Amino acid sequence: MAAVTVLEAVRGALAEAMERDERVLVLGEDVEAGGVFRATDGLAKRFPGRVIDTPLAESSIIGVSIGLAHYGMRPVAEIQFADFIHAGFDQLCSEASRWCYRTCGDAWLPMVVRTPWGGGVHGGQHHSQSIEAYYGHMPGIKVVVPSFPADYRSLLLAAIDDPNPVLFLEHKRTYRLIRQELEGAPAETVIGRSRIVRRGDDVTVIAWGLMLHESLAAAEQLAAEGIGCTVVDLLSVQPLDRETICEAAKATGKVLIVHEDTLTGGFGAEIAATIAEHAFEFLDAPIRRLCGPDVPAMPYHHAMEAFFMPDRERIAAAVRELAAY
Amino acid sequence: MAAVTVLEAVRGALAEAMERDERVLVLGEDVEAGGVFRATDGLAKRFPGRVIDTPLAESSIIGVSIGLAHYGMRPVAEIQFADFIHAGFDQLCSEASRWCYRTCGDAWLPMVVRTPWGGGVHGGQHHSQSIEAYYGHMPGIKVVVPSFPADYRSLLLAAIDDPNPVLFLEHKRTYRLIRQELEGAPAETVIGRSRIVRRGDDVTVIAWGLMLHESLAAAEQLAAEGIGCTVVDLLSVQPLDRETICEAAKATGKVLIVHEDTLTGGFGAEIAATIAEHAFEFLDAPIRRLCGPDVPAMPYHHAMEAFFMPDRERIAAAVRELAAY
Amino acid sequence: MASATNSETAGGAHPGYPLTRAQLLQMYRYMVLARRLDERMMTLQRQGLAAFVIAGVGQEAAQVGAAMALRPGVDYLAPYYRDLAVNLVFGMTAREAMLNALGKRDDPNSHGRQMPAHWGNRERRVVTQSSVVATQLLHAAGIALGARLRGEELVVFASCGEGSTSRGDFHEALNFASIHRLPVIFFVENNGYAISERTEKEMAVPHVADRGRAYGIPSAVVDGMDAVAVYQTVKAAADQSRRGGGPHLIEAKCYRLWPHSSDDDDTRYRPRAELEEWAKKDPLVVLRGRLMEDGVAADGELAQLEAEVEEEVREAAQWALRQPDPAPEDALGYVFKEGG
Amino acid sequence: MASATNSETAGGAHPGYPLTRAQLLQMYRYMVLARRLDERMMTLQRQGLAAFVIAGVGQEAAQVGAAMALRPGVDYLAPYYRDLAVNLVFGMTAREAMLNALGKRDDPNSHGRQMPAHWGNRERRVVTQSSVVATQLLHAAGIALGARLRGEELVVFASCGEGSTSRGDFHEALNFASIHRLPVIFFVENNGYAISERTEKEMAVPHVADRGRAYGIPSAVVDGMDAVAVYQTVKAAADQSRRGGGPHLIEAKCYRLWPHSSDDDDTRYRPRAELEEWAKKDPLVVLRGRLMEDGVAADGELAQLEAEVEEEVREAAQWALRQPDPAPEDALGYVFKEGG
Ligand SMILES: Cc1ncc(C[n+]2csc(CCOP(=O)(O)OP(=O)(O)O)c2C)c(N)n1
Ligand SMILES: Cc1ncc(C[n+]2csc(CCOP(=O)(O)OP(=O)(O)O)c2C)c(N)n1
Ligand SMILES: [Mg+2]
Ligand SMILES: [Mg+2]
Repeated sequence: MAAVTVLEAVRGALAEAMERDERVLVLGEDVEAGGVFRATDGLAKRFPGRVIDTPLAESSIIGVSIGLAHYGMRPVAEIQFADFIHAGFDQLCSEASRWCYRTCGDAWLPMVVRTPWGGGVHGGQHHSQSIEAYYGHMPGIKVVVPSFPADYRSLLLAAIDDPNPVLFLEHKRTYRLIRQELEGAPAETVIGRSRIVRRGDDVTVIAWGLMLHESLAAAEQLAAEGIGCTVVDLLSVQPLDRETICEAAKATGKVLIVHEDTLTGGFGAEIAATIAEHAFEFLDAPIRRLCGPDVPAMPYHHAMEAFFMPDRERIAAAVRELAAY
Repeated sequence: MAAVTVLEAVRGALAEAMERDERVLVLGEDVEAGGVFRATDGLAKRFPGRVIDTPLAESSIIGVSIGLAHYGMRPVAEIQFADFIHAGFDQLCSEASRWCYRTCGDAWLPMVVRTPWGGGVHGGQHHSQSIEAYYGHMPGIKVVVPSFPADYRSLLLAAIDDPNPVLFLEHKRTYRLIRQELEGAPAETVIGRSRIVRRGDDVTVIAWGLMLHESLAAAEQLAAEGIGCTVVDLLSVQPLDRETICEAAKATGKVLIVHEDTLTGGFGAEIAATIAEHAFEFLDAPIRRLCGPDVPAMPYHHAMEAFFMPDRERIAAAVRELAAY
Repeated sequence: MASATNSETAGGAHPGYPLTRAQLLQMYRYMVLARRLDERMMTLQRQGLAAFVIAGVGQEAAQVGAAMALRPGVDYLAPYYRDLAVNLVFGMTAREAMLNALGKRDDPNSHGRQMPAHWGNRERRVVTQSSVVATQLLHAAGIALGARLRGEELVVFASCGEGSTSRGDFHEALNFASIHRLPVIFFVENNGYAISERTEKEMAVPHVADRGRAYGIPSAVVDGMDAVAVYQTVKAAADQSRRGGGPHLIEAKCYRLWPHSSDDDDTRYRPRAELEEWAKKDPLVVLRGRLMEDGVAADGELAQLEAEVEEEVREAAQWALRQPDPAPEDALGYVFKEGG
Repeated sequence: MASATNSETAGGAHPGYPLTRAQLLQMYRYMVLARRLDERMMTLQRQGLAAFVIAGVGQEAAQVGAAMALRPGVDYLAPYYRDLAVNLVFGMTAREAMLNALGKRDDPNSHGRQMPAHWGNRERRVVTQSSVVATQLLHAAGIALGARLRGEELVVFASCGEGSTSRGDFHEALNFASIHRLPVIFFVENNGYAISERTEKEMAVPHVADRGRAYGIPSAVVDGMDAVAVYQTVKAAADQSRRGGGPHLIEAKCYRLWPHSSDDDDTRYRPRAELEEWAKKDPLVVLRGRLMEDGVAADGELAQLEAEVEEEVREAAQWALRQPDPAPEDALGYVFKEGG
């Protein structure tokens, strides 16, 4: 079997889920024509009536999905860019996240919202955003952030099977950039676990999406310099795998958290706080965060975009500093 | 001068601002009749045409305020309950927060959004929410969370004078509960500063809103037991006063952060992460967070509501544990 | 009771009515039951035994008329907080209503987790809702789409107040439902106020029903103080809708005879004379009068029915007060559905 | 140039036209300028010199016709990404347009911080906008309310595509503006597609203009391929509106002759024959023909004008390419306004 891209893994998982469960349907803007990233290419033809173009209205994409899921379907909604999900914030926060809780389990919502997030594609302020901090703070909604194609496939299938709302975040810069042979690759099948993808003795790096790949590249480079990195692929924001995170932090006593999102109030804060509370005695250095700067959003021009986004060089530099601490 | 309540301080500041600046106007649901908490009582009569009832539509309350501010007015919008602001999330996040940044200062928005937040009034899942973690993660928007009437007054005036969007959070349980003589009381006039409101040697407690008052009550009780607390009134979420926070953390080496909002991804995480990075060498104990449990929202029944919300007893217990660490 | 909630007039309609005698009595009974429950809840609130009440007083005709035109067990409800009477028609008992009002552990709607009047019962096809107004209209569209895909013949009844039609979700729901010609009855109870704001502050058109024209949705205005008229209008629309006729928008003109909620002081904004004028059209009084006038029932029979309801409500309240409260730690649990 | 953008026909209208000869030539010039700029930008994109282009090709008549009916310096624009031509009428130069397309440091719109075609210029009264469609309609309502409160006579021109009218913010903006009778011209450029979705997927009514009926807003459909007709319609509405007539909704039926953007492959969803049919109605060709037929200008004069524009655009692109890029650390700064 040939290596597949992130995009192919997503597309394949959608087809697989639709094939095996009639209740699964796909809805969103332009999904019938295949979607702007082509994630739903071919599905409309293959599954007639089960791929539904919606009006240009995100609150309704999510609100209608809630109704579909409550009724017993398994909607997989696509929000064209993560940046446009915010009009559906209310439907997610006030409705979807509380559905099961507020009925004590009498009602529940097997629904998935997929959306491309992240920068690096000259998308400017409204096509580059990281949204995990906002939507990872809604108990009742699971938030998944895979990095490797095999996990994209297995976790998307798990998300569709899950009886709860799952926000499935797809890093758009990695869609065609990252490839993996699915066969034999480690693939998480349970939502809520992180994975240690590399072990080293000096510094622990925790990341997700494109930053995970940049972190791995930095780790490779650092290994040549004699600095060993433990790298954690977060995979899930909600539920948060505190155990794996703390285990990895304890292994080196020094932690660097990397994310594209802006620093203050970004999800890295939760990871740092978790470690500062539950692995405190093992720490040998301040917990460092390498993140986007505290500006409202990623700028368009590539020079500024590159300045905004952490990359392997800056990650390596931060690790070196920590290692020397 | 007699002591005034939080509500009276807010109402007074609104009148004061409208009196001294013709551009100031108030808009929101039911504000002409005085608002459901009576914060705008009497204003419609006193300032005809400048207190505007809006349709029941939060995105438009915020979107219209953006237009008003861009034009040169100084709108003070009221969102009836913080829980209902989410339909305006997009207007705040995608528009208001980026207005100045995306034009490199060519345009800006002198607007305020006031809203009552927090629990303890049997408001159930949609009249009790803490929203500072969501909206404190939007560089470009200032987020203010006072606790004492004098700060409510001075910071609301500062917010109205500010050329930037300010989200002004009013803890609804304290509206009539907390009183203060304004004269002689310390009053922060600059948005972005925290204040150490009590000094003690053993443990630092950081809180805001109702929890600040509960923390002070706990500190009082603990003092009698011989445990000294340094208590920080956060006052501002964005900008975050890292300096005062770290100074207070360093003073005792032990930190407890208290908030009503649910734990994971709550704003306490940012405070903990800040301390774990910038005051690490001074820490003598894990950084503790005492927060609402990770359930979607505060339940209605008073027994469950009380279980959800931290209070002086649980704060005292957490401080004792830290002190003994 | 169940048989009379069926919207078909199997036993033959009463002369001049689209309903049988039994159904007409049932209709009146539901309205009285809703009223007595609201009154009792407010008494409990004043006694400090309930924290909050939001009532449907003045809207019983609209609610019962509409609900009786539907098919409990088949059709879905996506109601709003004032719709106690709608829920009664769909099977909610007086005891359950009281459990809900008191936030008791065994309240089937939310087990004390939500404020009172936030309905929800999966088995009865009542969709759980939040306090955020108008969101449920989109859920209704989604359910209707699901039913269409599965080939189930039903309608979804989605209600809200006139103020709530100002929200974006109202637009998006009507737009979505009309594009897909979904079987949704959008039912707007126009009670003249959104808390303190009169309808003119919510829209520049005279009728909520005018809003339907933006979507090509057949829209009607009906006298919401007249239960029978509401029944007829909703019945016709629902019958069309369930057979593929697409969504309908129905505006029931009624009036909120009480303040917005137990927290509200309506004297701040509502002219006393206006209230008194409308009180004369109290839907219970109107229907009672008509039933007597048209020979459906005699005063004695109705008085008997009222006494029964009174007793039912008294008993339900007494019973509910003795039921267990949620335990503090019941705040935990059911964040996620297990298995599923 | 400025004088001709004035919407008054001081010098006397050309026979059969509501505009002077100079204005008609100006109208054509703006349309040609917009077209040539779009073409040049797309060339730069194909050469790898620009990252992204989203063009108004096919919508020039709608845009120029509408903008020339407004008063630059007085009226506000809350435009959307395709509205290059609207901005040209309001004073944007070819050079500025090129700076914007290239994300250059000195682009007055956003100095390279936003994607191209996200307009904004406070002095020219062009409201900064995001990529999120329809949000600007609410900003327009707010500006109009501000102007009303201050007693300034103006209109706010707020435009969007037909797909964008599906969003809640569209509803809330029209509702708000109609309640307060605000001077807003809601101008919808219906180009038949929202990326790949045809209008039928966005609404169940034949015309966007039908949506205005929900708000009691006077609404009109106009041939958006005919610049003069658009001018007339918008002029009449704007004149009414600025004098207290409340908002108007105008739908300009036009066509997107290009793919959605430089990232889009429209062959996946758009029938070639349809495109060819519409290409025959190219608004530039139509206006050029009419100007010649009606004796406004001869072929030579128009060819001369076209050559001038061609040269202007070529020069602007060359010039802009040489202008400085933002420095990496220009990503920082202006998060908050100081002083103010
Ligand atoms: C989104 C939202 N904003 C504000 C509120 C507060 N609120 C509760 S009821 C209400 C008025 C609703 O009026 P209407 O829709 O006419 O229904 P009615 O109460 O009159 O039946 C308001 C503003 C809310 N619940 N949800
Ligand atoms: C809220 C939001 N959702 C999705 C998008 C992605 N998007 C950009 S343009 C577009 C289509 C807009 O169609 P229309 O309003 O008809 O304008 P047109 O592009 O045809 O001029 C979409 C879906 C967006 N920009 N904003
Ligand atoms: Mg009402
Ligand atoms: Mg379009």
